[in-house]
Amino acid sequence: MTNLPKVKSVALRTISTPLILSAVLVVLALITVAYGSRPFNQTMIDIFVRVILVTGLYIFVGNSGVLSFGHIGFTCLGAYAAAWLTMPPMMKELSFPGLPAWLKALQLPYGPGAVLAGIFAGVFALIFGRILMRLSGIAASIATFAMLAMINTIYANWESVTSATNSVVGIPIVRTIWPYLIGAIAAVFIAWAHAISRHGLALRAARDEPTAALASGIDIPKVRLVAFTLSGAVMGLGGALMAHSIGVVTPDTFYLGLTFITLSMLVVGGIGTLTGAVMGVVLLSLLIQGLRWLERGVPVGESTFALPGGLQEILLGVVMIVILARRPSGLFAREFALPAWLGAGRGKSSAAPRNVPAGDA
Amino acid sequence: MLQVLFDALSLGSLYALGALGIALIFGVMRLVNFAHGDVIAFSVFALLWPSTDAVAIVFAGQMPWFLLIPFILAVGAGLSVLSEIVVFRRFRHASPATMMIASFALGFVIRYFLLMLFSSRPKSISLLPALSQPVEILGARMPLLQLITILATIVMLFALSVFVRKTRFGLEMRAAAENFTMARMLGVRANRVIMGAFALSGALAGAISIILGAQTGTADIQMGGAVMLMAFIATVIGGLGSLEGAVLAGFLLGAASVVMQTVLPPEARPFRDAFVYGAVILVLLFRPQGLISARGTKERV
Amino acid sequence: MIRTRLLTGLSALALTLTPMTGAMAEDADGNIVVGFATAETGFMEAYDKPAQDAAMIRIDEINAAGGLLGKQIKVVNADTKTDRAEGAKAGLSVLDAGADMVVVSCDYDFGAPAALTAESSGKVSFFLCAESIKAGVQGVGPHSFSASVLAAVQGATMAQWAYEKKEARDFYRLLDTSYVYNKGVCDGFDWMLPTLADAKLAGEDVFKNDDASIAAQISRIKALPKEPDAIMLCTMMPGAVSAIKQIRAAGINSMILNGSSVDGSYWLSAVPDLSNFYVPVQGSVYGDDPNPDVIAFNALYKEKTGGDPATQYTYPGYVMIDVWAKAVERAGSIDADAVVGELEKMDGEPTLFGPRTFTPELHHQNKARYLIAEVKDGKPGIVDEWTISEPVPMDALLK
Amino acid sequence: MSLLAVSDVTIRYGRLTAVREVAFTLAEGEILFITGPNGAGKSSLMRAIAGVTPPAGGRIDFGGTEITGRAPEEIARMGLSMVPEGRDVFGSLSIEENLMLGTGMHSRERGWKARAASALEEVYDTFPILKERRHGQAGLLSGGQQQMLVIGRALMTNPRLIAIDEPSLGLAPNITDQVYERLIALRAHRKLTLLIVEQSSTRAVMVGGRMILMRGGQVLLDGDAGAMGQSEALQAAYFGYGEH
Repeated sequence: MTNLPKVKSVALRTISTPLILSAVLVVLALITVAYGSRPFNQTMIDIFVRVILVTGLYIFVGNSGVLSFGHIGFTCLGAYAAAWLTMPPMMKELSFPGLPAWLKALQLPYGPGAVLAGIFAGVFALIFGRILMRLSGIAASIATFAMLAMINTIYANWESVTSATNSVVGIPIVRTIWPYLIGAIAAVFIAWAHAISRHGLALRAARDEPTAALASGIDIPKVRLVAFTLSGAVMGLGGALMAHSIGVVTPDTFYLGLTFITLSMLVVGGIGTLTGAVMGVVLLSLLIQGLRWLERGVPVGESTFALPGGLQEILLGVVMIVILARRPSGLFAREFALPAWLGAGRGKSSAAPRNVPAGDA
Repeated sequence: MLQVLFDALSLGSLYALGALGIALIFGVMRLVNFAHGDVIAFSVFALLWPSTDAVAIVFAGQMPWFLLIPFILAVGAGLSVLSEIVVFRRFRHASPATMMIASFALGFVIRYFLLMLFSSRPKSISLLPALSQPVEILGARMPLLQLITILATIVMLFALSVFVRKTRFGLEMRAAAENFTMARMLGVRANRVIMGAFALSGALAGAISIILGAQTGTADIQMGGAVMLMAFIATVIGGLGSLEGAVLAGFLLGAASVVMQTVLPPEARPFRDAFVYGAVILVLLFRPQGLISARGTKERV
Repeated sequence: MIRTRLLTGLSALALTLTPMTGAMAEDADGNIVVGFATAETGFMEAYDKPAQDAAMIRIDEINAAGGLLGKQIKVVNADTKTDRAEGAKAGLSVLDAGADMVVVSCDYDFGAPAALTAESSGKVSFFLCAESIKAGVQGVGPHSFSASVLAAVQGATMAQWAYEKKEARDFYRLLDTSYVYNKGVCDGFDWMLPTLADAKLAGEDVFKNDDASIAAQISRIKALPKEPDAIMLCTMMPGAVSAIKQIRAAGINSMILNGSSVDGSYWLSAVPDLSNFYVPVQGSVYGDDPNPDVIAFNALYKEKTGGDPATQYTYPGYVMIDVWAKAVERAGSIDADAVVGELEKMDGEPTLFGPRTFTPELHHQNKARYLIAEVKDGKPGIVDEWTISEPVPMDALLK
Repeated sequence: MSLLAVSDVTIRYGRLTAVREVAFTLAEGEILFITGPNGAGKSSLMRAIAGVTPPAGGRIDFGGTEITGRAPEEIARMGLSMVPEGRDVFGSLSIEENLMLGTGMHSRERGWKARAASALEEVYDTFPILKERRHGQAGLLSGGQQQMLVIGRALMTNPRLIAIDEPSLGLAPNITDQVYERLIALRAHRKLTLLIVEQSSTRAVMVGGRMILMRGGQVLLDGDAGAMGQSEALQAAYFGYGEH
């Protein structure tokens, strides 16, 4: 076997992508802290949670090319797991009488709670993945959608463990922005590490040329399962942080609405690239907030120019269609990477913001 | 027992019509049209004069039924063709994922357009009230509408299969569905075939909106959603692109849902949908290409 | 035992929610600020807006009469866009604008995020018309109230009224499992039924609000040996219309009882000449309310908004500002804890739409005077008035 | 006046140039073979002519009007009928339905029904095997039969030029003989121009007519098939001897 490309050098060559993306997130966080108003702070928290969700989705959909509708189901698992782990025992007695006694007595701080919730979702992703990963193409999309619908129906009716359609309340609310920033950066680096790992490369090979990949001995269901499980775990982590960002969860928060918004952000951003995932969230979220700000009324001269109510969603839909028509493979079809002369040297860089001195020579 | 059969048939016909609408478009364009549910809602609202106050001002809805039905079918077909010309024509060479998200975005635009015009409160309309008085068939009592739905669906399915089998346009559509480029090399006009498929699919959506409107008596923005989800699943189970498969799977899903509702013990009944979705996964595991796989759609190595 | 468990639960909840207690921020130029964090667009707009208009009427009345504690009431609002995440932001922005009291969405699920932000800033919050037990102490915190009546009271009222006034003996319970409000109504019914001598449950079933057809459920009702005297239907729009239509179309003519969610005449044209259908309401929108002040209010509402109130969910908005203003007058200040103290002293406080009672454990109504509206040949009208003999106990509410 | 004129056509897939400034003309009634090793750009050229992949540069004229970049259905309607590589048969349709598809473009003209019927009869005479199984599913035909079907289908469009891409692909030699024998008979019977991509140059030499040899996306030789038959130039071009 000729020597494998030393993993270190592959890592070195591609490290600039996650670094730049993390830098963008850090800059956003600094702006928020400087700007200081609480609603804007909450907006940024939502953006970071979305980054975790879309990056999680990218790990599977981006690398495997299989369009999964089911991943928001894992976000639901993560959110409720976080509720079970971090709510005060007294509240759990009221909302979740059916929980095992040791779990009701337990009350963890949100950090470890979120990580455990991610693992919990990852385990279920492994179980479901083992069954679903043999499928591919549209059959896989529908099977994952059926899984989402099944999780939603069970969580919306299992009175004693999820208090069904009742809102679950009492989840400790975390208003500071830093845990969400850490979560988002962690998700970006997990996605990057998986992408350049043995599994990631094999999976992308299977995505681009299934027959060639099979011929060269790649066990496609297995590498897909790895991505599916990891993606489920990250989505679970996202779900947990989402629960802590609002403090109240119901099953239908994690259903079709969130599924399509998350998928849309990934596709508009660029389905095949990590940059597409993160920047898709950032741009679309800023677009949404911009339209909402317009709707609330912008003082132009003395009169305020305001969009009529409800127009914001219509404009959002139209803008998404135009972007998809102009750039079918998404806005960021190529990764942010530092240009060759900085020694990171991997392919032409797209509009890489140079302001980041990510020294990695 | 007969009652369960009729219930299953009427629900199954709704899903079958929906699945057919999706399979037609997937056939010619490999596009799963998520905006289909919103075309249904739009066709019903087209009967009303746009107003946000609670009471619905029935505008076109007062027409006698022989004018009303063609009107709704035309509205559905019109909107569907319009969406093809304005939106989907630009996505001819896009990947299935991009087209799917574009169709979702289009559905989003239609839904919020309706929301702006009609506000979110469901509006009640008495659509073809004559259909709701009960009728007795072989011991099973049910509203006349249910019987009409089953008969109308069977007639429509028969008419459609004759159209697809016998007419030249149907032949061109089937050919385009199997191999789009080759069909064009024989002079088949791509845009005309695709617009035809969208028109037919829109008309089917109109048919569903008549049945749903008459059955529930309300025009609600999300009314298309639930039927569309099941129809979408039926299309895939039936074998994507195969029209017969979509119809068969539509009826099967309708029957499964009704049977589960009657068979399951009371405390398991709320989980009915979970069992139906579980069955969907099982079917896909054993026959990923669907019950009746349309020959052309399998990727050739 | 339940009391102690509940109180410790509250303190635990309060602890987790008050990372920063907001100072009693009165607006810079001295007037009192009410913040509306409600839905101006999206699905909930149709339910929030009427109640908000009613609240504005009461605010205008108070301002016209010299304001509160000598100060004018100023209003700030933020749109939750019928979205939970956006709800939290709306709550934060009205608080930043100096709101002393935060009014949140009608439905508990959409109102809770904003209410939680108000609670964590130590401000009083009011749900416009939420009827779930969580809309208050149990679901938000000690400073949160609901202006409406618990769903369970509606279920209990209809059961007892049908039993006493219509001699209904065997009931059939049909629950729509899609929304928590419906379960609330049926919980009240379940609590009341055993207390009614020789009344029995002929059967029960469930369905989903967006089911295209409930044919299977109807077949089961028709299979009963005797048509039930009354069907306790626990559902809401839009599925309610389809369910009622299908029940009557299948030839079942037993009395149908439902919660207030189907009040209003706007949907009746979908079920031509519907009869034997009863709904509890806090006030009548049909112009035949026994209390002339309500008719006057409806006229004032029509003048302000251009249309009669569509459903009785308009009225809680008016009651909310009414009781809150009284509490502020009595407390002599808008300090949250003082106002809460005054509110919790109210027992049978008279308001335009029936007496209101608040206690430290329950910032909601578990007993209220309801008007009974009957739909006869498609025409709605008030036929009776009823108050349940004893309030719905806490454990039935928290089931 | 040449029926088909290809001038300086260049075709690129991303950064790969498959065909570089190819030019040739084809007169009415002529038969032209395009031969050359695999990857010489033969099929890419045919797809460009049929309008499936528009060329990056150059121009194509058919019957005096430019067809570069026009939609395949318009080119087909002008009388240029393409039989692509791999015999795309509509498997889910019956044989007769496959054939009738070709007549769709003429459905506007008067009396097209009669002409279609006679064309159908003519195809059945040329390929009797198709008549026996006319209502059977086309997908069940053997390779040779499918080749006959697609040629018959192209004939049904009443074309002025038939372009066939690799008719002998995957067929046993005796089957290929039958196919060619029928093709020659057809051409004699009705004024038809043939453009055939054929990998084996010996086949082209046997049939006669003009031949073009392509390699690496360029035309190396263009002349009478018979004369070129033995010349070393053919071997040199084919196997790349003496390539500096």
